[in-house]
Amino acid sequence: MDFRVTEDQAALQEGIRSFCEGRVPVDALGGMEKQPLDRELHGELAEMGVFGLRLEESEGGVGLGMSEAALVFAELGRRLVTGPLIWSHLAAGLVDGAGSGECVVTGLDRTRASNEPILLEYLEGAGSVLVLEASGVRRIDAAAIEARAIATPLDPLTPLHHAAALPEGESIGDAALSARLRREGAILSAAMLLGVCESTLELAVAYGQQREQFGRPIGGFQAIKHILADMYVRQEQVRSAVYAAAATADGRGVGDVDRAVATAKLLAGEFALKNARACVQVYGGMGFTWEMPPHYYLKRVFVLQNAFGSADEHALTVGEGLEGDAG
Amino acid sequence: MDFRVTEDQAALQEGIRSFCEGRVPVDALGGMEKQPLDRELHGELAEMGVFGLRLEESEGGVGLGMSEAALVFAELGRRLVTGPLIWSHLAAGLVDGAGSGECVVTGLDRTRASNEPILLEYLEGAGSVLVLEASGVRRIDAAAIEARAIATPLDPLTPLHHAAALPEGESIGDAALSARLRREGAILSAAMLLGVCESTLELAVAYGQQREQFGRPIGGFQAIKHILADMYVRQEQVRSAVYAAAATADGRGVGDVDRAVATAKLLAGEFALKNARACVQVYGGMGFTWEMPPHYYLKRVFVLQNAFGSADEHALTVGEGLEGDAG
Amino acid sequence: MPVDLRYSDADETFRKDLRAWLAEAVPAHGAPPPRNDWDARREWDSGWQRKLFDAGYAGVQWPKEYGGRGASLTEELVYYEETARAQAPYIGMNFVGIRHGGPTLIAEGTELQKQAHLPRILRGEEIWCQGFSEPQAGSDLAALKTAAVRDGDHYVLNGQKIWTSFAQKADYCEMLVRTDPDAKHRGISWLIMPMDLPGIEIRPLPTLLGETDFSEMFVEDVRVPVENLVGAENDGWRVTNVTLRFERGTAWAADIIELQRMLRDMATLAKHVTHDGASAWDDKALRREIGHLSAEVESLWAMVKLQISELAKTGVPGLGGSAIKLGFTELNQRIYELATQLLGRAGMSRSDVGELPGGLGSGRIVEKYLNTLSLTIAAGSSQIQRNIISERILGMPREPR
Amino acid sequence: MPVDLRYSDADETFRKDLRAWLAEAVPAHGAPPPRNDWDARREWDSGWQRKLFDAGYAGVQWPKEYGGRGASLTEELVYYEETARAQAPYIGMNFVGIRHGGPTLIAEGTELQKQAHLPRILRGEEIWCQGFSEPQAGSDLAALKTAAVRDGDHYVLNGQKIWTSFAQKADYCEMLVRTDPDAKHRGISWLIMPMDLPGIEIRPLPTLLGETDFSEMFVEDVRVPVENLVGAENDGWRVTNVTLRFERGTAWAADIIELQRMLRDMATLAKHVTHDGASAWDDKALRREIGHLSAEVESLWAMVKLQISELAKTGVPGLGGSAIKLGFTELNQRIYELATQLLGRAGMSRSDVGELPGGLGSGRIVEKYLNTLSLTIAAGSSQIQRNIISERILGMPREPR
Repeated sequence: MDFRVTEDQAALQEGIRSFCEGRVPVDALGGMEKQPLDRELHGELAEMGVFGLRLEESEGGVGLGMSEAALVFAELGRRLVTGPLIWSHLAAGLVDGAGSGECVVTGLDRTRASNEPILLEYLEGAGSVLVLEASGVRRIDAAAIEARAIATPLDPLTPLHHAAALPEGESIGDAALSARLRREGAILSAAMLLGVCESTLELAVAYGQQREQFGRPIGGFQAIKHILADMYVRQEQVRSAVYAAAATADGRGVGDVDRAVATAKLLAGEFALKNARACVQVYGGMGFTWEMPPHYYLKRVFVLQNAFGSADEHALTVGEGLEGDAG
Repeated sequence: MDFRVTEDQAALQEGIRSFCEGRVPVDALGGMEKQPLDRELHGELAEMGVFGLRLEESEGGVGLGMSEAALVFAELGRRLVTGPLIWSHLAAGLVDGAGSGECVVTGLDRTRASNEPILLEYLEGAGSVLVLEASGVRRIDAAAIEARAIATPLDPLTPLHHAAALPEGESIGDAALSARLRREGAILSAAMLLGVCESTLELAVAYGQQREQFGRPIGGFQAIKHILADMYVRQEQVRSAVYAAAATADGRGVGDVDRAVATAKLLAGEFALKNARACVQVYGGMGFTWEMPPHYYLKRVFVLQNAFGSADEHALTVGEGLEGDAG
Repeated sequence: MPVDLRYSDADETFRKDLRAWLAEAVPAHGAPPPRNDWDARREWDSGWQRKLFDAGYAGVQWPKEYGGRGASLTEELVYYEETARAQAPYIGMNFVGIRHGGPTLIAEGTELQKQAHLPRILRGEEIWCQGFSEPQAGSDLAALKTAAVRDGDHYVLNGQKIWTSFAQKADYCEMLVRTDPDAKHRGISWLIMPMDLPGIEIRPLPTLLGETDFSEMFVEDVRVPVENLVGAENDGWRVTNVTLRFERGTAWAADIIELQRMLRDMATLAKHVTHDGASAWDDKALRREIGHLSAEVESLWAMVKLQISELAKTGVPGLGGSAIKLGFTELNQRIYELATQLLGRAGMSRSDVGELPGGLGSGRIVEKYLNTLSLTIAAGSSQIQRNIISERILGMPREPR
Repeated sequence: MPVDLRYSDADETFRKDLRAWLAEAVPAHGAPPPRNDWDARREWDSGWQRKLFDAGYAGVQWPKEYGGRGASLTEELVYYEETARAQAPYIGMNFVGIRHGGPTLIAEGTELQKQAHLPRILRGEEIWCQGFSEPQAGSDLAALKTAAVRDGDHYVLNGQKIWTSFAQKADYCEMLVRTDPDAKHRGISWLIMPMDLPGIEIRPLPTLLGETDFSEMFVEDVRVPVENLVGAENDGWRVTNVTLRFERGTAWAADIIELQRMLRDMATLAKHVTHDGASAWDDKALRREIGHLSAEVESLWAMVKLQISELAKTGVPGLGGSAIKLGFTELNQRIYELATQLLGRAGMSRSDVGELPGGLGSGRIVEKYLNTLSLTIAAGSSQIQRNIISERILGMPREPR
């Protein structure tokens, strides 16, 4: 059993982290609003191996597993890096040019029937759209989709299009592939939510040390201390659950992979929302301004929470998993 | 609209309060454990009008309403007064001698089908048992029930008997009466839970002022302050909901009585539990001892919560009530 | 005379008339203008206020001599119920004047001040803004620094305010200033500052909704006539708190009613949203959860009524305002959070997407959720309210400073 | 070498052998004696410890030279998993010796102290109790007052302890005493106090369960030999914390596994409980709620593993112990509270009533719930843990004192 991040992994993580800090610093978030897809950034991420990370080296990839991908996506989430990153990563090896970043791929999870509107992230600039359905995976040319841009997406860094319907496209995989991609997408979105937990705690801690009221830093008051401590516990729960889900998906776990993934996605979504909300609260009035970063994280949580299965669905998966074990 | 406690009501409340403080002081709780029903106390309560409160004066009662009864039962809950008080109150006018205290009446709510065990409170010493069923109300001679005493009831002040089955008894009322008694029982148990909210907050406040750690009273730390503040808000929510339910049952409300009663019982049960738990936590280690009062309140909450409808049932009543209103 | 929640016959007559009037007036007033079209917003908000005034519904509880209705607190409650029911225009830019500045003048202003401002506020002719918070004085209002130095028959103001609402369009500002630099609470004064004086600079401060309802306000050598002082010099802290305390009883009434409506809307929404072929409302758990939230809203509504009964009888508001504020703002956040969760992916857009029944807008729900985040912060954060409850109501020792 | 949660072949061999042994040994050990029969309890607890020792399973991680198995941390984890799975006897009266006193001696004791106590603790021959808390030093342990004054080759102890577990039957007490009245943290020493010395008085302190596992302990002129000092004089605070920090990584492992089991039991219970003809498990909401709680338990279990991996590799435990303690104890309370709610009226009795499937006892569930209330208080309350996390891990300023 070895649950620690190894030196190699730490180096990978550090590489992505310093890239993000230089390329998309937190104080530049405002400038990235309502921008079309940043193709240059997408290319740089591809070069760093973000999309081809899990492809074999013979396919132009890096030959790593979900554990490493989770670490990388946590860093991307931590810095709110834009683009259909998870979909492009999932598409590597399935859609030509996805791994190398030449073809930007976005997607939609429609494995569960629902009457939700069809909303596509980063459709503009994308070449292909992956659609996961219970019966299999389809690929659609982005250009073939009739959709109107949403004027005010909740997350100003995630452009959205609304389509009344989707064209047929081509089938590129069966139900098993669809299930696997959905599982991997859930792990990666949970990883990005872990990044949100980390950055919101980081922000709240720094603000707590710096902001003074009643003659001392607000972080010295138990009211704030205890909010931060609860944020920390949640962050560590999410981290542990995400690492465990990724290891299990890599075949290096001890339990059921669906259960581990549902656990990670469920907790990551719920706790990232709580932590982002807590971060706004710690910032006080300033947390309610557009100028300060907390709101960007809160808004991104809604995007990630609504990807690859709802909280209710994942909770049910975990709960019903207990039944089989019983006795 | 007049939602304040009137002077007459305040006098009634004060009378019961000072009676309870003298007769069953909080530091005498230990001596009341595992005692059979205190007939003398029961008689004194009857004399104060606790049971006959809502009977007409011509029937030997006091001619008051649910609003007054709620105030009285809040005081009884506040001091953990023992005995099948709610049932004896409900039975006044239905079972001979209930109002005057000559016949002690206990009871059981079986309006909802379930496979819960049959547990009777204060069976020993009771003359009659009221049973509420969906179809009507039955009265059973207590002596006719075969039941074994529970050696360790959770609440050491509420003796319990377990019966495998109940004899038929006599029908004394129809479905409408059963529904009314259940509603009134729910209000009165909510009122007693309000009393628990009050006393646990009172205890926690006093302890917070007196107990010192780190060189000052623990009530000076925000961690404790904020627990107490949340207890206060919950207490006031319960108070308002209980008063509103009682007024509505008296025909002096503005909404649906079932909804108002479900609201009160639901919040009272949940918030009294939270407040009792918070009281234990504020007491710290001492809260975990038998010698200190908080645990008695916590345990009584379980008894009152499990009377006259579960939290789930009441929540559903309130939720489904919204549907009819919609549009 | 036992507890009675029913409204009096007079209240019910008032309700009937108001309801009939709203049924025509609300649709006639049309749709609100875009958020950042300030001229149109002022016109729309003021226009509605004027209509209320003309119909006799402005300042339900304000004295008749200043143009108010001079009615009872319960009539005010009926007013909130009926305007919420009719989805009448939000108080908007009239907020500070009607809910705060005006009541302060009624309680503490001179006859001249009352005459000059109250009727104009009621008629929608005067928009007020609030100059309380400062960058370094948020939760800790007593730390405010904006200085007012006496110079002949003027105060000369220098400093910076933040969270000044509708400053761009306001005519007057209720301004808290420091008149004694050596005192803390006892060195603060309450001034009426005309917004057209030289030296006032407004810099919009966009909220996380992207709107600019709030601003930073910089004052440099702004000369305010001494007669604009409300209450005594250095007594501004008390002046503010008296009003706040009176206000808190009913401050949240309109919002609580709105929340009751929202829960009914959520039932409608839940019937519309389907997953795997079943509607969300088919899920007993959701019905229970909404029921639970509804029970909490009902209890807060009852708390408001309890508070009002107390106030109506004794003239002294209870201390429960902080409890209502804390309870309401936290609950409000939980309810809208559930609503956005219920929207699922539709909640990712602030523009409406898909079709929702009964005129529900997914965008509106999401934006209301975002707005709930401000309420647990503004006007004393939840943390501050807990301190107040614990120290002032429960008697816990104060924080060592 | 990527993240790997799997156990090694050696771990799995250990598991197989242990599981086989437990399958026979657990039933053979019989049922536990009544709670307040102290002689029988000591015999039962010690007897089980002796059996563990004879089979080579006592002190899985303890050094071989003192009778331990000298195995790895992951084997210890396997030990917790398998003993929980087999519902092996609880550590009971051996708790302080095995989990706290022993590890402290291993880390800080002299060779003589180790030889004298460690093997006897492992064999169940020595029962230890803990003398840390005092009536005025609960959360604020540094305020402890029990004095130890040097007199020749003895310390003379005077003072009062509280929450001394199993004091009636203990042979030794790990005693924190004040050796320097003028210092705070730096004036405390750690002593091995034999419980048969004159001057020790034990007064049982019943818990809200009615049991007397804890006592107040009064010491009056108790003479403890100087060689019983562990670590340096006045260095007892550090001695205690070193052990606590090492302990915290795995302290809750057994309890978390137990909680996983409890959730499966709850699924069974939910299928049994019916309302209006449907089982509680038919209610999707309950399945989701239990799923949610289960996800939280799983994440805590993963945290324990992360902590252990860290410790195994670096030898230095992470700071996450407080987070696990806080997370676990709060979650534990929520889970048992849900279980008691599920019991409905059966939860009103501490004796079993009605029939529950799978050997579940309603009484046991209720009592476990009551016991959860102590865990958010003992060994640093949730409030204290939040302070520790905020100050020591996140670097927030300390409370002004």
